[in-house]
Amino acid sequence: MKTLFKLASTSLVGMALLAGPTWAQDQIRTIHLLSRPQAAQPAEFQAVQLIAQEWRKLGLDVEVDVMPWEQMSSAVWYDRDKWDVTAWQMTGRPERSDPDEIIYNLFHSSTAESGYNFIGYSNPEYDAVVEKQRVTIDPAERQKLVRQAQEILAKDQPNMMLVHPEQAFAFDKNIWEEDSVVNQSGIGIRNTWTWLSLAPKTDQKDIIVNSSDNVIAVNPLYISGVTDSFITELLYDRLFRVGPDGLPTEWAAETFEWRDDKTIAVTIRSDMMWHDGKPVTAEDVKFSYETTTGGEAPMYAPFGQSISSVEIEGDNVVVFTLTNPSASFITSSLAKINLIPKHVWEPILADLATKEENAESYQEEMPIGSGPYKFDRWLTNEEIVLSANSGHFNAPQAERWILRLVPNAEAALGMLRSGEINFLTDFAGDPQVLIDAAEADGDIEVVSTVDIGFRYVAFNNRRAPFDDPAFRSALSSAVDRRLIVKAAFKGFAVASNSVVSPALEFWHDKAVVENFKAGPDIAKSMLDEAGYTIVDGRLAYPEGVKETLGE
Amino acid sequence: MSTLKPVLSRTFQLILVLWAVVTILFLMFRLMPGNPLAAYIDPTFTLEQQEALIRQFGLDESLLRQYFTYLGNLLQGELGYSFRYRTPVAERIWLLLPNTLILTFSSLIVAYIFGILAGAWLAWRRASRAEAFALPIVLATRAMPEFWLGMVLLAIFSFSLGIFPAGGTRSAGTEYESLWSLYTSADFLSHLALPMLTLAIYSQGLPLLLMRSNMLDVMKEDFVTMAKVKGLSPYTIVIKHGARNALLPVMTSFAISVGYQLQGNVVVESVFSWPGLGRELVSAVSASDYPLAQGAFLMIAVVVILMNLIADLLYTFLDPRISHA
Amino acid sequence: MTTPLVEVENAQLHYRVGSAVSAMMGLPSVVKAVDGISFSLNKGESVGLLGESGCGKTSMGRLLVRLENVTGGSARFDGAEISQLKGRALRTFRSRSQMIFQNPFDAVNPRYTLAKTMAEPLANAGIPKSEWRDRIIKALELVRLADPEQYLDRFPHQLSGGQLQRVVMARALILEPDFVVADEPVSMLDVSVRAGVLNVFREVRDKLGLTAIYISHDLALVRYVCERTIVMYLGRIMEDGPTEAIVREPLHPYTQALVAAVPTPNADQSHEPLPIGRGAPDPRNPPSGCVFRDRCPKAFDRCAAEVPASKKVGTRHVACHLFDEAG
Amino acid sequence: MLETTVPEGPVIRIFRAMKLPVGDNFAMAGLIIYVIFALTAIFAPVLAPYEPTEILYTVDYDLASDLLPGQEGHILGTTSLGRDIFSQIVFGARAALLVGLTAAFMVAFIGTIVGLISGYYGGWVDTILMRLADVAFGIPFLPFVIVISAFLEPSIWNTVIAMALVLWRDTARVIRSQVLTLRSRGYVEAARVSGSSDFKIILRHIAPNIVPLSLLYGSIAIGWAILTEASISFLGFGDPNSISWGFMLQDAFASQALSRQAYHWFIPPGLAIIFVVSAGFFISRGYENLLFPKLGR
Amino acid sequence: MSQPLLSVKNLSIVYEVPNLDVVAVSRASFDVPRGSIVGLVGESGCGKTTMARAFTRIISDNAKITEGSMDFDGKDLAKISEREMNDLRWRDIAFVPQSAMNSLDPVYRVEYQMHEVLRGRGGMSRSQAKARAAELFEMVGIEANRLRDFPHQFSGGMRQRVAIALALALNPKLIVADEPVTALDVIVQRQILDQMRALQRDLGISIIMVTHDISVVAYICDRTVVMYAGEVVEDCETATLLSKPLHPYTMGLKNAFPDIASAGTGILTPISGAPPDLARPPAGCRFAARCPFALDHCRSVSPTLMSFGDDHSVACHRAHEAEALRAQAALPETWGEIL
Repeated sequence: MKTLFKLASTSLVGMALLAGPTWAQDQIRTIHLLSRPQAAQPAEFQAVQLIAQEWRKLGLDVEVDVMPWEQMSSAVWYDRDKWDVTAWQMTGRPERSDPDEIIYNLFHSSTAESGYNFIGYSNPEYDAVVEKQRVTIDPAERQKLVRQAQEILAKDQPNMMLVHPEQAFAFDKNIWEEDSVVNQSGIGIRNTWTWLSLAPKTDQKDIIVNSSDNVIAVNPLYISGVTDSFITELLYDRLFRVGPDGLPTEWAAETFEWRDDKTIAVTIRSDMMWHDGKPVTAEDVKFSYETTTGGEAPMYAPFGQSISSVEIEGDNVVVFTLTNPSASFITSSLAKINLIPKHVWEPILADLATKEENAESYQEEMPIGSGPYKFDRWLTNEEIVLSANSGHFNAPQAERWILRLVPNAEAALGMLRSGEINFLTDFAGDPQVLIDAAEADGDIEVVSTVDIGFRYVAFNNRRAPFDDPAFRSALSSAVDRRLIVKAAFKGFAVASNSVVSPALEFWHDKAVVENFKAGPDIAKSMLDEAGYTIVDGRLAYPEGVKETLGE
Repeated sequence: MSTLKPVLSRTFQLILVLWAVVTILFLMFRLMPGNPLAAYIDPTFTLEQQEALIRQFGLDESLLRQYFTYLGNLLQGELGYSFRYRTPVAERIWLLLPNTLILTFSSLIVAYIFGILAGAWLAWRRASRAEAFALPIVLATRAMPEFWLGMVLLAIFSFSLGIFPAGGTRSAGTEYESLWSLYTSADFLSHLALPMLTLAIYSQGLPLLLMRSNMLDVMKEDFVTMAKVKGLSPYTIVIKHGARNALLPVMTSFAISVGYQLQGNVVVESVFSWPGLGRELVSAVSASDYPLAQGAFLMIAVVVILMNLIADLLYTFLDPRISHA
Repeated sequence: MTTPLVEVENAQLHYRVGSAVSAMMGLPSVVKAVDGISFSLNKGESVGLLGESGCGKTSMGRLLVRLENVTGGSARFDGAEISQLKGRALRTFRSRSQMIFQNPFDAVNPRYTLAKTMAEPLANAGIPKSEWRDRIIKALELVRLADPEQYLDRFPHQLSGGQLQRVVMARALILEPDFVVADEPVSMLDVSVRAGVLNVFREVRDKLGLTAIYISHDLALVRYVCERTIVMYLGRIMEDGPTEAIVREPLHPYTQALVAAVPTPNADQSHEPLPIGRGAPDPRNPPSGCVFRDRCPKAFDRCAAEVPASKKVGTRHVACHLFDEAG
Repeated sequence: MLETTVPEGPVIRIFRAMKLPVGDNFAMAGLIIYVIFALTAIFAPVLAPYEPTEILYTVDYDLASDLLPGQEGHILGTTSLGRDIFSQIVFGARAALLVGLTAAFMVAFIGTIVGLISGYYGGWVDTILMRLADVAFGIPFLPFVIVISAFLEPSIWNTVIAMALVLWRDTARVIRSQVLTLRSRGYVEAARVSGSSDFKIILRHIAPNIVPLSLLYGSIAIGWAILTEASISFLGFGDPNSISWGFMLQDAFASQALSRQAYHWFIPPGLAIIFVVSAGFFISRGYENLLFPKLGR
Repeated sequence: MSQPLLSVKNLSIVYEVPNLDVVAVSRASFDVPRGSIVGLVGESGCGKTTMARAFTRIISDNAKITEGSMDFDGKDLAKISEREMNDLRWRDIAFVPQSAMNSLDPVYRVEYQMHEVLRGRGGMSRSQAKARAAELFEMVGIEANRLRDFPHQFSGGMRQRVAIALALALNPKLIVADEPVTALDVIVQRQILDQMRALQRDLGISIIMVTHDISVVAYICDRTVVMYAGEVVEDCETATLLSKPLHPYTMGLKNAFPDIASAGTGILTPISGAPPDLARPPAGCRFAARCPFALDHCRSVSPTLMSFGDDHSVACHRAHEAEALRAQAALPETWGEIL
């Protein structure tokens, strides 16, 4: 009843089922493939349609269920054993420039219960490798381990890796100096460095950017969304920042020194001021780190979990002691955690301690940071205005940074052309349309970059038939990635078989990608080999395996 | 005394309806399948953290208890906390309501002025070629998906011709002292133009057709014939008797249209990036932000119910047959 | 003496108008269409219910065929309270008591052939289908429709008003009821055909020995049809007695005005001013005491204070304080 | 007196009996559109050259996307997802017919039953039902459908049910007032006096008179349902597995048909909606006053 | 005798229905003498209302005056320009409709509607109009303070008085009253008729009283014009008509009418049959099919309206035998089946 226009083959199957003979081999149930709506994620939606079409050719009955992100995430994260296959993505964040977060969190068996390993992948050999790379400080050594992890994943295919997308952004070159735009490796031109260095050509000194997501909160203790983090990155300083080259560089930290495997001493800048005029002290830094792990900021807590203590030495030295050696500590903790003013947050946190709510629920009227931009005002669902902090050690060239909330791509492009925005920072549409529009317009420059992030289809490794690596490999091989690159991403992506982006040249394992072969025939022979056969037009389990999850 | 009576009894009815709608809303959102907070519980949360969040939103209480808390809060004008924004729902809604109302009313006023004039004109020109041409067009405007019309207008007047901006209520970063100074600024009006026009084009059909058919009916009334027999001027007959009588139900329909329009806004606000209640409802629903969706829904429902009441009362007051009973 | 077929005792029919809120505020919210009416009808008797529009005569008639139920007092048919009838007793009542409606074009379903219209009571009474045709033709003959066969397959709009009213009458009589309420059956008809319908009514009534109530605003018509007349005003009975006596010597001041006002087709009629004040009865807001007092030329203090009871004056009953001392 | 009889064919007579406004050019145009629309829906598999959801691409994994009308045999070109637009339009008629008819049927059915019961029996039944209608009038229609469609599984049926749950109110109110009038008609009272049961009276005397009204409201509801489904789809709460005109528009806008100037893509579904929805309005034009029932309470 | 105020000659009015013409009024002729009340009596559909409306020339869009003249005070109402006609409307020819409720605009106070005529058509100033409105209300017996009321606040009889006051506003020469008392109860009906008669006498105007009720005619009219199926069949003084009718239809009408003043309740006699379809009128006399005295001749030749004796016109081939026919007509059996 629900599917209106079933393909002819499915109705044939339906008729066959009505006849109801018993089979030696159980047919595989209808597989539900989750996707986000076309309006929100056209490329993903299209890829899912293509994948479903290819899988159906193998004799699998596939139904595509479309739901908005919030519903999809709850369906996948919350009921971990209830879904089959889902389209998924990892976005490129600066701190993901270190491969640890992805190769460890996504696939280590310890995170399967409630962490990022939502697919339930469990391989002791893999676990050992990623544990080891964590504590290996020597880069060459670590590089080997990271590549080994990639090879294991390629063999097991816990996910069907699709592509590393190329993100396209654009700006108005009549307004901004082209060479003042910073292209951050694996991130693109939409990055904090750009907002600092962007130099105006004319009297228009406001950077006007767009987002299709609503701003949920401006809160240094709450990871509330990608868009929101643009703002917190500008409002709040961190000890380090991931530089345009993808490597961490000192920011609020003047210098640093590893005293041993587990101890790092950071000297902070002495000239920093909070936006309310009070100086930034080592005390504030200590407070910031303690707050993060203190229980009131659950989403930031994992980023500080390797810290065992924070001590102040003298006026401006902060010493972090770690529980274990950590290769990625600077990137994932020191370049991640926001510095917040103790005088503002101490009373707030004291108050919150007595309540059910935690710091994530607290929205300051006027957020106070020490960052290169100051908070100006926030018009609900319309715009957020930040103004340049001229006293900052890295003061921006622009006067204001204005984020406009524009729900659809069509309007965003229209606004870029009409000058209502001058820097396109969120474009979910077809990049080719953007490039064509830029060409027609003449004033618009489009820059696209391969992302650290990636798109993939996650198999639920807990559920049959996806618990069988052979089956997963076959399904993954069924779809030629060139099809996905061309047909879904319009060429604005690179085919992938590794979770480590080619943008991270040092860590990326080229061989894994080059050796991957795909095509319907390959998939069919893989299934044959593993004992899967077609029973009356529909794919069935190998003998002895029963379908226990049929509807 | 006689005017107080309908007001009282209608208000009493309004309260009943409001209560029923509030209750339906409560049940609708609470009885939805799945954990309402699912989307907001991060997988890395410990069990205690999850429970704390559930307690924070009062979802651990019994349904009946939640219901009474909800009613009690409503009476104090509180709509709970948004799951997504973690801030009070009422605060957000009050911020967005004026934008929705100004869009709704400005478009309806334009639609009604045009609709009434055009409707009267078409009634005057009944059975003419103008009518044969105009009526199907008018009917077609009511058959258009509003978002489609909005998109087409956007494509023409904004993307192609660049006459009007593509969205929002004002240019980036502009500041106004008050809502009033915003709403009267040229910047705001140019932003208002397209969404307002979209809604107005869609809405003008109702007053137009209503005015036209009422005019035609009224012109058949005995008192119009008598006005002719009295030798009164055509102006007096058509305007003072025809239009005046025909206007009555049209005015009443205005209030009802406000309610309808508010619902149509849901789509048009999304097209024009208009920061209003409708767009908020849509985004809250897609984000499974139940308290916010509930609050936005309730606010729209309140306006709809209020407008139904006003329509009733308008009818009562504008028609001397009822007001002077 | 036989028991009366129809007995009405202090019958009331009050309609609620307006809302509960207006009632709480003490605004007039009840229309007393029938307010304390008593009379009885013997078998074979026919009585005219006479009064101006809004006097409650039609409501009274509808009570007796159970189109409405009394809200107070009682209305009995053959000893049984009409509003309490149920099941089999109700079915019997439906076949014994009938109504002839005012507007013949409204009283038959325009989509039905006349045969289908006529068959409805037969079906309800459980008459075997085989008998229907004969009974329909017999009934049409009873109302003197010539060549009845030709009407069976016709639709209402193909008949004239006079013909149709006869069909309506035939439908009412097809089950040979004991009692008929005729609600202004000729008021919608042209003068030249009225007489025919009236004559048929008289003939059928006598032939079947019907007990009848004839509702009308026209004294001349009532006089033509009924020996007894009940004069109503604002839900109450003003005068009740033999029609001839009422026409010749009306007792109640209202009846006097009414009789004086009836126009005649004669050139030499009186142009005396009527013995009645101007104004019109307002059913929503009747005066206290005697409902007629605000228009009565003879009203005195007592009329405002007290509702006059019905008093027997000769062959008549009159509800007027002028006759209080007479007894 | 001035009634005239002109010979008429059987179809016209049936329409007349149903009080359909035949002779009115608008109404006839509306009926013709309905017929074309229904035929398209029924014969969609024959008319459409492709499956509406079939993704067309070449051996080189190039999508057959964004083709212009006429290119490679695609009458209206293809979408950015490489689907045949003409086939989608044709199959969209099927979805529209399905949504329109089921919603219209439910609206007309529920509304008629409620109106009949409420109007005929009056009293507390009437009070309760009409208060329920008041409540339904207080529920914002589109938001309600959005919430139901979004929170339950996005499917065409949830959308239809949500619409029916609210839209019955208009029909019920009009039917009720019509029943109130009919109830006091002489022939209905005559039927009561002659002992016909309530059921029989409703069935034989009242229902036939309100069927045209129900049909009329049904035909308006078809339009509402199609428009609503389109809005729901546009906002992304629609059934992704059914190709409706609303889905096509959503697809077109999401794929930036406007910026591509792909008029051949987003204009046809819009026109299809306008045509079918106006058809309902055309038919009901004969009953203009009934179009806006809330005004004449 | 002076020139009549209105002289209708051979007036025909046709409704143009697709494919077919319906002759609502067919070659009607009669006079309205100055200062008199003339009754226009007939059954429904006989054309009396159509004709009455024709005197103001406000008739339905599909109705046409096809022949004849209406000579009003020296002007032919059928010929004069619309502008001239509009000049006459209400100033010289006023109208009292059947339902005053529907003919008053419900959204304006009565005062406004009064002023509309007095100032708009009578050229009075505001204060003049105010005084005149009060005077008119007094004339019809309503308190002047009720001018501030809306139409629905009046009772049926009062509304009819308001309509009469409105008609009198500009001192017209002729008032056309279309069934002005039909919807009223007898007592109010009588009071209104008395009022109209008194006003007519005092002001010396003429009234055309359209009605289906012979008793109304008998009560108030000086002269009566009887219409049947679009034709004038008899025209004479009311007293003559009632005592010595010449046309069989008039005789039959009287027999069918109950008379409360009569001694007993004699048998009422219907005229069997129904009026003809005006779209396809029969040849000959239109009443022939129902007439007990009809001869073959009557069924083929249409009688013309001819003068019989003093001031008495009739359209009947057997008018010269009227005396004898009257005697026969008094017997119910003459009219065939009385049931």
